[in-house]
Amino acid sequence: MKAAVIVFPGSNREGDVARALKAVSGHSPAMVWHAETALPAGTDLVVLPGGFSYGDYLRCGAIAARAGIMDAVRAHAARGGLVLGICNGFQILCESGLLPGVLVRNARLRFICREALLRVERIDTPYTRKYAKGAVIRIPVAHGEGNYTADAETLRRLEGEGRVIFRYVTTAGQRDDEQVLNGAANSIAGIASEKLNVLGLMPHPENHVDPLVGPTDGRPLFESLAGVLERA
Amino acid sequence: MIPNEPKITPELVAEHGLKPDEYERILKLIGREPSFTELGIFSAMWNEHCSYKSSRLHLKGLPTKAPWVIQGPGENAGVIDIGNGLAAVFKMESHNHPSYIEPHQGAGTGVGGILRDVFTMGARPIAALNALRFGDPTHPRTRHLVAGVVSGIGGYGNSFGVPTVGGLVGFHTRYDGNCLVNAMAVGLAEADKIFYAAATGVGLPVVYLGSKTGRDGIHGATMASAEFGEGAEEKRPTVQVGDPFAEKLLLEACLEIMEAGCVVSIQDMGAAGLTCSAVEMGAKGDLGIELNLDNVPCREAGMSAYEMMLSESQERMLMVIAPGKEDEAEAIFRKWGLDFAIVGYTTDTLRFVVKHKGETVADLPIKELGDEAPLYDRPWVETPKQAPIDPASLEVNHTIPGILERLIGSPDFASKRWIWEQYDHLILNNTVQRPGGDAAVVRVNEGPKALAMTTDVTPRYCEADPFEGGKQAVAEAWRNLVAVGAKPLALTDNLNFGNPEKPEIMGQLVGCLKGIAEAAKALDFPVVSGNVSLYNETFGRAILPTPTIGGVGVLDDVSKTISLAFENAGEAILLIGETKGWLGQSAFLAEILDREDGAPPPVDLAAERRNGDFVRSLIEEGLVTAVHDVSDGGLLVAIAEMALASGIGANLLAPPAGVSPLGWWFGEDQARYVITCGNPKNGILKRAEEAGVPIQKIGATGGDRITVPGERPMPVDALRERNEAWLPIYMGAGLI
Amino acid sequence: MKARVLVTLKTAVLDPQGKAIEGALRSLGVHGIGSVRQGKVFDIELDQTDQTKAEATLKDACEKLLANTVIESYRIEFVS
Amino acid sequence: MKARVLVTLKTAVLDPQGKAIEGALRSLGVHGIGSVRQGKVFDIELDQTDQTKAEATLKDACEKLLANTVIESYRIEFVS
Ligand SMILES: Nc1ncnc2c1ncn2[C@@H]1O[C@H](COP(=O)(O)OP(=O)(O)O)[C@@H](O)[C@H]1O
Ligand SMILES: [Mg+2]
Repeated sequence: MKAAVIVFPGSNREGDVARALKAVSGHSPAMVWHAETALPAGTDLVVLPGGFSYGDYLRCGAIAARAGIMDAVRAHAARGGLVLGICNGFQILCESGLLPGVLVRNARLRFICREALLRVERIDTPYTRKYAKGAVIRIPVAHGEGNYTADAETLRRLEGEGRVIFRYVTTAGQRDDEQVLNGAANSIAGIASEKLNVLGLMPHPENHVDPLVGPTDGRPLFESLAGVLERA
Repeated sequence: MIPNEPKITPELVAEHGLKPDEYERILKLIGREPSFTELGIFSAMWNEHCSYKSSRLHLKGLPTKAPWVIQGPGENAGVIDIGNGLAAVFKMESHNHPSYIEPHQGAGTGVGGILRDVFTMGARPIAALNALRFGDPTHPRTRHLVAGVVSGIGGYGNSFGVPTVGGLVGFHTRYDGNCLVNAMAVGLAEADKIFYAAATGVGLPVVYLGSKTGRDGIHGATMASAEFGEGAEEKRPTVQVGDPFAEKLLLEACLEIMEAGCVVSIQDMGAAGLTCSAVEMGAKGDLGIELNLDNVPCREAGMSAYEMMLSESQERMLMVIAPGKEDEAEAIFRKWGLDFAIVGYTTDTLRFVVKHKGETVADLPIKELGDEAPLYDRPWVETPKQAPIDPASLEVNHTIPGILERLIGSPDFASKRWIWEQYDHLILNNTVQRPGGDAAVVRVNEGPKALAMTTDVTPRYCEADPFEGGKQAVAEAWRNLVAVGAKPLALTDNLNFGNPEKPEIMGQLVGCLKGIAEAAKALDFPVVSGNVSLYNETFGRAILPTPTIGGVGVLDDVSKTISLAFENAGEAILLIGETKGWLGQSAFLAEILDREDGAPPPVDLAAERRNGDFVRSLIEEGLVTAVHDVSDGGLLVAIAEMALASGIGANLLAPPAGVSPLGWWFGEDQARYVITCGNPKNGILKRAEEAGVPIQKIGATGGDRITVPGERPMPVDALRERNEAWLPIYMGAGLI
Repeated sequence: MKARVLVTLKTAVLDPQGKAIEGALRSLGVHGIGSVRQGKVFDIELDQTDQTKAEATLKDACEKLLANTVIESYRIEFVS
Repeated sequence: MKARVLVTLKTAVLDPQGKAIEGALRSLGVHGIGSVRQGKVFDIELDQTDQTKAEATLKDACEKLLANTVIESYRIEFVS
């Protein structure tokens, strides 16, 4: 697979995701500096990694969303190319208009690093085909601004079109409507674009791929991608 | 002629924290009246924080050498060889006073400062830890300080991208007016690519890198060495604001230019900024330095030489660049969007010359600025010894379960999850043991090597008996590393004390240092870096003596690491080490009987070593399933923590004859570990006997309750509820 | 020339910070506060001396960066 | 009664956000902007109808929570 990880000033989980991609696919992704204007030829998957691009100043993801490389990322997405935004990457996707809505401060205003339970809402996407339908998985979050918000119309559309891919749930597997984690609307942890080629999620699947450091529930996401890209 | 504005008066000298005799020393040294800028330079170089004038004499007694020590104290951070051509670089530093004034920024810039110390040496930070002490929870300022300090530490480390993997948090009324924020950072470098501060070569450019200079923190270092009083409020504007984003860029840029071979020497601008860093570079390299302040990138217009020399703006570095490498170095810094300016050059004059707007504003002998700093052998008195406490003399109306419930729900023992969940402890994907255990374990690169790290001290012990308390702090750090299966290698310390001009306080410092030295020697656990923070007093009341120890150890195979969680039901629980039932200065005494008295538990260093080496050998051979050291709170607290971490309960045997039940369950005898194993017949008992290690079976794992003969059972879930409840409820008003 | 740009959340958008502040004020014993909405203010120095041109520059800055017009609206004020 | 509280960093205090925004505006091709300092604005509804009392309440709120007076200063304005 040909993956490219975009590095912005202040990105800091680019190494984690590169490592996960390598562990699962055997290939190291290209690391692409934000000031570039084109993606490496033949890029299948673009990853916007976690971190604090531009210090998260102004609004998280806002300045990065306007970086030089983002035009190329938008064009790639428009062609149907895969774009995965994790945490700060999700925030950048929303700020750049590739995904609807916005991530605002956690309801309790505190940064939270914790293992979260997610329900995989659909498995017919390039990112989730290796999960079981409705599976409840353990993936850590590490964010201060993961509270997904959108207007009522957008939420209705997202739900109606089945574009909520990951949702925070309780131990019982129920939608976490007490919003204990961050207050996200409809307990949304991750959403996809209309064509399902762009995925943004707050939790960090890349931090749960190695049995030595925790559960491995993030692995199937990267395995799904590796599988898709191999066939491509 | 050096311009002299404003005029030097005795008041001005005093405002600079210089005593009259210290000023006399300056006059003698330079043979004339100093300029205002020079006075500022002296005040920065000669304050306690930079000169260690009260502690230097006593720091000399610390063991600092071992075959694996690459760099001991004297540089920005200590460096140890961890094998495979790799080195661990680490140090701890305090930011107590700034954190009390503005907790969020104070703690954040503390983290920033220690990270800089580590990457200045060429190491990439891989983990951060901290040790926090707050006042009594009922003190009106405590909640605000906890909230601010925690968000500050998290805010900086999370954004910078280093996992904050461990630390400690304690509460005591003696920190009411003076909280402690000790931050530690651990980095990784190639053992033959360490960078140092000493400049070499004459006529080489001295380069300023990083963020611009503003008027922040002017006199920050002086403040850090001043006692708090009514005036503390006025010092407020000296607080610095941190920019973790700039620091992250600085890290990447520094490592890149080091890799490119551009750097001859490097020094971060920490306390007393440009002054300290430039003087250190020159003095250590036996060179003079000439600075031209016209080239310093400034954030504000019209900054004076004095202000530039004393500014403590964050995220800045000073470097000597290799000949002909200026352009390459500059290009790298520009790429990262950072300032780069040649602000001076090295000379062979051994003078520290500062020019501004065509005038020489300082011209001082560079070596004497450091070497001739005052050195005090301050008078000290030994802390009077206290008598041990006889358990039989205690009247207690609580049951054993009642005491355990109180203890694990009390501020010092309550779960600190509310705090460490605000720290990103997973980033970099190497955190093998997360917060909550005895020591954090962080994999090195792709493994199988890993580093273990911990911060420890029991101030109550140090107050009662500085010598034993100092020993205990080192022993506990060592023990915590052993408990996760690591071989302890070296330590960093952060000595937090009150006013050293008081003989009792000085006695605490001297006593603790002796204890630290003795334990570090006996355990082959040398001191490679550290920091001293004195004058931690408010209205004449000192903090408890708090020599925080940061320990680092190595595991050659991280897959062997063991956590404290009970792994299976039906396993034997064994206690290693001797239990006499020592209750003096115990948490039980303090929390249940509201008494902080008696002699603290003595530390038998030979027993520590023997028992610890034995436990480590069991872990290395995979013979045990869970390990936890027994520290304050005693045996029952330790077992409860093992149960809480897993959800598996324990059925415990009655105390052996000759030990009082209170002493058995809550005594704080040292050199002890609780271990579990599937089959005690696997030779552990026999091996212990051969090694001369006291060992006894004290129960078995299983069920969902902890049971003690003759007492009501304690459901693990109920214990957990108590343990998890206190901090979130206390912090309930979240925002404050 | 000095300007001030105010960026505030649109009325329909939930403001977790504002809500948390309301709660905190109550628990701090500050009474009589009905609702709080938090926004941002930018104090901006412009090279421009022509107010019309300056306004155009600022509008550009807001649309391109300072405000996320999905959830925020902005207002430009000239200080002097 | 409606009030607006403006909280801004004191002049000598570093404003990393403002700095980052300046850089971003430049690279977005928005020219003519000298410097940016970011602050907070709170739009507050008060139960009070007496302006003097409202001002006291707001001052209390600023000192206790809204402003970090170590590094920030605040200003209270009444909107209507
Ligand atoms: N208590 C101590 N134990 C051992 N070394 C110490 C101690 N205090 C300071 N040092 C050493 O003295 C040197 C100067 O420390 P410090 O002034 O804190 O550095 P900086 O402020 O430049 O970061 C460092 O090498 C440090 O490791
Ligand atoms: Mg240093």
